[in-house]
Amino acid sequence: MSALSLSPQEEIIIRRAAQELKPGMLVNLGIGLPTLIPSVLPQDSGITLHSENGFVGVGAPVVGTPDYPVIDAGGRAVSLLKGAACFDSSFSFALVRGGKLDAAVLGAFEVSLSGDLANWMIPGKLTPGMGGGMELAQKARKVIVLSRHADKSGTPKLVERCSLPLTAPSCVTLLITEFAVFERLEGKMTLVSVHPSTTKEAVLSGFTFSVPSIPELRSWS
Amino acid sequence: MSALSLSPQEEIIIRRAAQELKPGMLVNLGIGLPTLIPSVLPQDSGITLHSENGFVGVGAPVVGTPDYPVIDAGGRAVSLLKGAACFDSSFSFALVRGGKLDAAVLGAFEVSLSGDLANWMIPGKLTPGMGGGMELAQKARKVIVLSRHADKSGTPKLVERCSLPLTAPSCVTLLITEFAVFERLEGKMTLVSVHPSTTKEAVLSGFTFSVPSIPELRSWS
Amino acid sequence: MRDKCIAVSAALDQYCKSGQTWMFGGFGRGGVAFTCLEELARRSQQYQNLTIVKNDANEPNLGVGMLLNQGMVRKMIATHIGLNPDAVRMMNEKKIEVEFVPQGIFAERIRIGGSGIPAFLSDIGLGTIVAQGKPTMEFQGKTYLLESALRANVAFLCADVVDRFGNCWFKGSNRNMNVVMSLAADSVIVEAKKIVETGTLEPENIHIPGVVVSAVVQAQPRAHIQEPGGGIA
Amino acid sequence: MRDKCIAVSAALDQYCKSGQTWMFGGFGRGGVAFTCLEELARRSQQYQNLTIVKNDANEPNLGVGMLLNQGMVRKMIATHIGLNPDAVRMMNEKKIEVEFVPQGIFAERIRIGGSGIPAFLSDIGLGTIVAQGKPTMEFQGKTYLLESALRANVAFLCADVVDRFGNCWFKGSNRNMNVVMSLAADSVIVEAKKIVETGTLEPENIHIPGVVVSAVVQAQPRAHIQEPGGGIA
Repeated sequence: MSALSLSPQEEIIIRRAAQELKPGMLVNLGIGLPTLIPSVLPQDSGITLHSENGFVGVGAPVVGTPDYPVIDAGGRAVSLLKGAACFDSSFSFALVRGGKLDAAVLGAFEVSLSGDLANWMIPGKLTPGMGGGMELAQKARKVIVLSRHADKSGTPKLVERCSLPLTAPSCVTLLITEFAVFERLEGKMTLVSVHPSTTKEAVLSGFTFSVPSIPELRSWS
Repeated sequence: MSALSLSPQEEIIIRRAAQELKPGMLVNLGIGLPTLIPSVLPQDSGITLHSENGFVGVGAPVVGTPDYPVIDAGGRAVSLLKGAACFDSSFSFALVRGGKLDAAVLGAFEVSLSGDLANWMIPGKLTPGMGGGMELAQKARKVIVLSRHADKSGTPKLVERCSLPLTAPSCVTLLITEFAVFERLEGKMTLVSVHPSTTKEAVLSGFTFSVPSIPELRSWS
Repeated sequence: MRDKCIAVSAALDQYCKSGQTWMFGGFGRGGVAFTCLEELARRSQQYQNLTIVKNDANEPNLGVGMLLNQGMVRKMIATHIGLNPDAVRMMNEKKIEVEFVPQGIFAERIRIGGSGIPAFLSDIGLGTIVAQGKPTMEFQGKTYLLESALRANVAFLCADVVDRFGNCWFKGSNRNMNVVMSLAADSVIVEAKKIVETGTLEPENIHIPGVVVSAVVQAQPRAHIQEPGGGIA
Repeated sequence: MRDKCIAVSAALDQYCKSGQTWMFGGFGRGGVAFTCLEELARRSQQYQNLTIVKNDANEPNLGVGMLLNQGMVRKMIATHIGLNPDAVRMMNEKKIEVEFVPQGIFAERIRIGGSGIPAFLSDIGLGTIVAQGKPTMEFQGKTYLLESALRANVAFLCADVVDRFGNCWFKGSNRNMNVVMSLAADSVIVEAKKIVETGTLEPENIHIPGVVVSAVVQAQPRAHIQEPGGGIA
C-alpha cells in the first residue's frame, strides 16, 4: 500500500498497533509511522479512518496531480472509500472533541511515566505549530503512541518526566515500541507486553527510573 | 400570490413596508402580515428571503402534501427560487446573529417609545415560546415592525413603555401602521411620515404621551 | 462499512430507557422521526419521566405530541409550542415543565453539546425575561449570558435518504435541527423512507456522516396524516 | 439573484486595504485562493502590515507564502507552518509574529466570529504552553480556557464550483476552513475554476450560500505548480 520501505523495527511496531484496531472503530492516524498501519490491515478491516482536514473513509493513497481534491492530513492524495463522507473543519473537530474518535494513533518525541505526550515542539529547533495534534491527543478515547523504543543515543522515549512542551498531559493509553507495550494503568505507564526478541528484565533495566509492570505479561500477539 | 384576503388597512401597511426593501437585501419575513409582502413586490425584486428553519431563496407558496419537504418558518409549503440554498438551523442562526440579515419584518403586540418590541408573549393568555423571534429582533440590521395602528379599543400599539414581556429592547428601526411611519431617531420612535388619509396632528393627538416628529414629514410613498 | 439497519423495535430496545433525555430533529413536521415516535408512544408504560428536546411540540397526538398526550414527558426544552394547544395546556396546568430557548441558541447549545464545548457567551435575550436567573459574565466590557451545552441519551433523526452505514441526506428544509443533534447524543437513531446501499450518496453531499449514527430504521408511510398543509412551530 | 462576477483586480480594489486582517480558506493546497493570492502579492507595495489567518503558511513563495516572502505580513494566526521553512525562519528571526492555535479551536474561533458569539469555553491545551497567559474560568467545577472570536476584514475562499450569485460547492477535502470563514469576514471573495449559472447547483448540496459572498472571481490555471504531490499543513 505504501511505497515507503519499512525497517524491521517499524514493521514490528505497526503490526502490533494494528492489533489494537477493531472493526467498527473510528480512528485517526497521525503523520509518520501511524499512516503506514493500513498497509498491514486486511482489505476489509471494518475500521473507518478519519482525516482531520475534513472526511471519514480514507482509502488508499493515489498518484494525484498537485491540485488533487482529496488529501489526507499529511498532504498525500488519497482515495475515498465507499461510504466516505466529507465535511468542513469545524464539524471534523466537533467529532474529535465530541468524543467520537475511538482511537488516535500518534508519534512521539517523549512519553512520560504518567502518560504525558510531547510530540509537537522542540524549542529552538522544531516549532512548526501543533496542527490538530492537541485535540487528537486530548480527546480520542484511546491514544496509541507509536515510537522506536529509544533514540539514537539509546535513551528510551518513555521518560520519567517530559522535558519538551506537552501536546497533552496524562493522555497516552498505550505506548508501542519494537520491544514493549506500555499501558496507562492507575495513572502510570505500565509494561504489559514484551516482544519475543527481548525480555521483561531487559526492557525494565533499560530505564533509570522504576517502571511498573503487570505480574503476568500478555503475549505479544 | 396569497389566497388570504387583505383588509384595505393591511394592504396600505404591506405596500408601505415593501418600499423599505431594496434589491440585494437579505430579508426575513415574520409570520402574519410580513409574510404577505411578496404579493406586492415585483416578480424579480432582487430581494432574497431568509427562512430561519433553514434556507435562503424563499419562493411562492405552493399546494403541498402534508410532508412537503420545503416549508417556511410559518409552516407553509413554498417553492425555492433559482439560486436558493438550504442549510441547517445552526448555520441559519449564525447568519442572523452574524449580522447578515439586512432586515427582519415582524409583527407586534406593543412597540415602546424607546423602540422596545413585545411580540411573543401575553402572560396567562398566549405563551407559545419565542421561536426565532428574539434573534431576529435583536440582530437584523433593520427591524421593521408592521402593525395596525391601534387595537380594537382604539389604544395605539406604540406605547410609552411596554407592559408585555419584551422580545428585545431598543431594537425597532421602523414601525409602519396604516396611518403612520415611526423611525427610531436618537433612541426614540419618531413620527416621520403619515398616510394621506390622515394628518400629523391627528396621529400625534392619538397618544397620551409625547411622541417626537421630524419637522418636515416625508411623503408616504 | 457496517450495515446498521435494524427494526424500529430492536433500536428502541437497545438504546431507550425510562427517565432519559431524548432529542428529536425536526421543525414542525419536516425532518421528524414519526415512525420511531409512534413506536415510542406505543410503549408509554415502559418510558416515563422523559425530558424531550425538540424545536416544537408538533401537534396534538402527532409526533412528540403523542408522547405528551400519553403522559410520558416530565420536561420539554423547545423554542415554540404554539401549534400544540395540548402542550400549552399541560404547561399551564404544570403537568409538564417547559424550558423555552431562543431558536438559534437552542441550535447552538445542542451544537456545542456535540462539540466538546461546555458553554458559550451570548447576548440573545438580554434585557428580557429569558435572561432572568441565567449566569452572566463580563467580556471585553460587555455583559453576556453564559449558555450551557445540551446533550441527550438518544437522538432521533429523520433523513430523506440514508445509506446502510448511516450517511444522511435531507431535502429542502428538513435538515433543520437534525445535524446538530447527530453529534449531541450518546446514541443516534436515523429513520428514512428511502434507505440506499452504502456508497450511493456523493461523499461531498452527505449532511451527516454515518460514523455518528448508531442505527438506521425504515420509516413507514404516515397514513394518519391526512389533512393538507404542513404544521409549524 | 445578482451576478457577482467581477475581475480579480476589481475585487481587490473594492475590498482590500493595507493593514487589514485577511482570512484564507485552505488546508495545504486544497481550497486555497491562489489566483487572488498571486494578484495580492503583485501589489506588495500597496498592502503592508497585514494580519493573515490561515490554517498553514503554504510553501515558500506559494499561496500565502508569497505574501510572507514579499514582506507584506506582520502577523500570522495559524495551526501549523512546518511545510514553509521560510515562514519558520521569519518567525524565529521575529520578522513576523505567529500565533499558533490548535486546529479545531482555530476553526471554532472563526466559526463563532461569524456567528455573533464573542467567546466559548474550551479545555483544549490545558496543561500545555498553549494555555499560558490565556484567560481561564471555572464552570461546573472545572477549569476552562476562554477562547475568543476571530474575524477578518476580508475572507478569500476557493471553491470547486461557484455560481454567479456566490453559492459554493467543494470537492473532497477542499472545504476545510472555507465554510467557517464565509461568515467571519466583512467581505468575502470566492474564486473558482468553474463558474456556473445561478440555479445550477442543487440547493441542498450547496456548502456556502451565496448570500454571504461579496464577489466571485475566475480562478486561473496554476501553471507554476509543476511538481507532483500536494502540500500539507
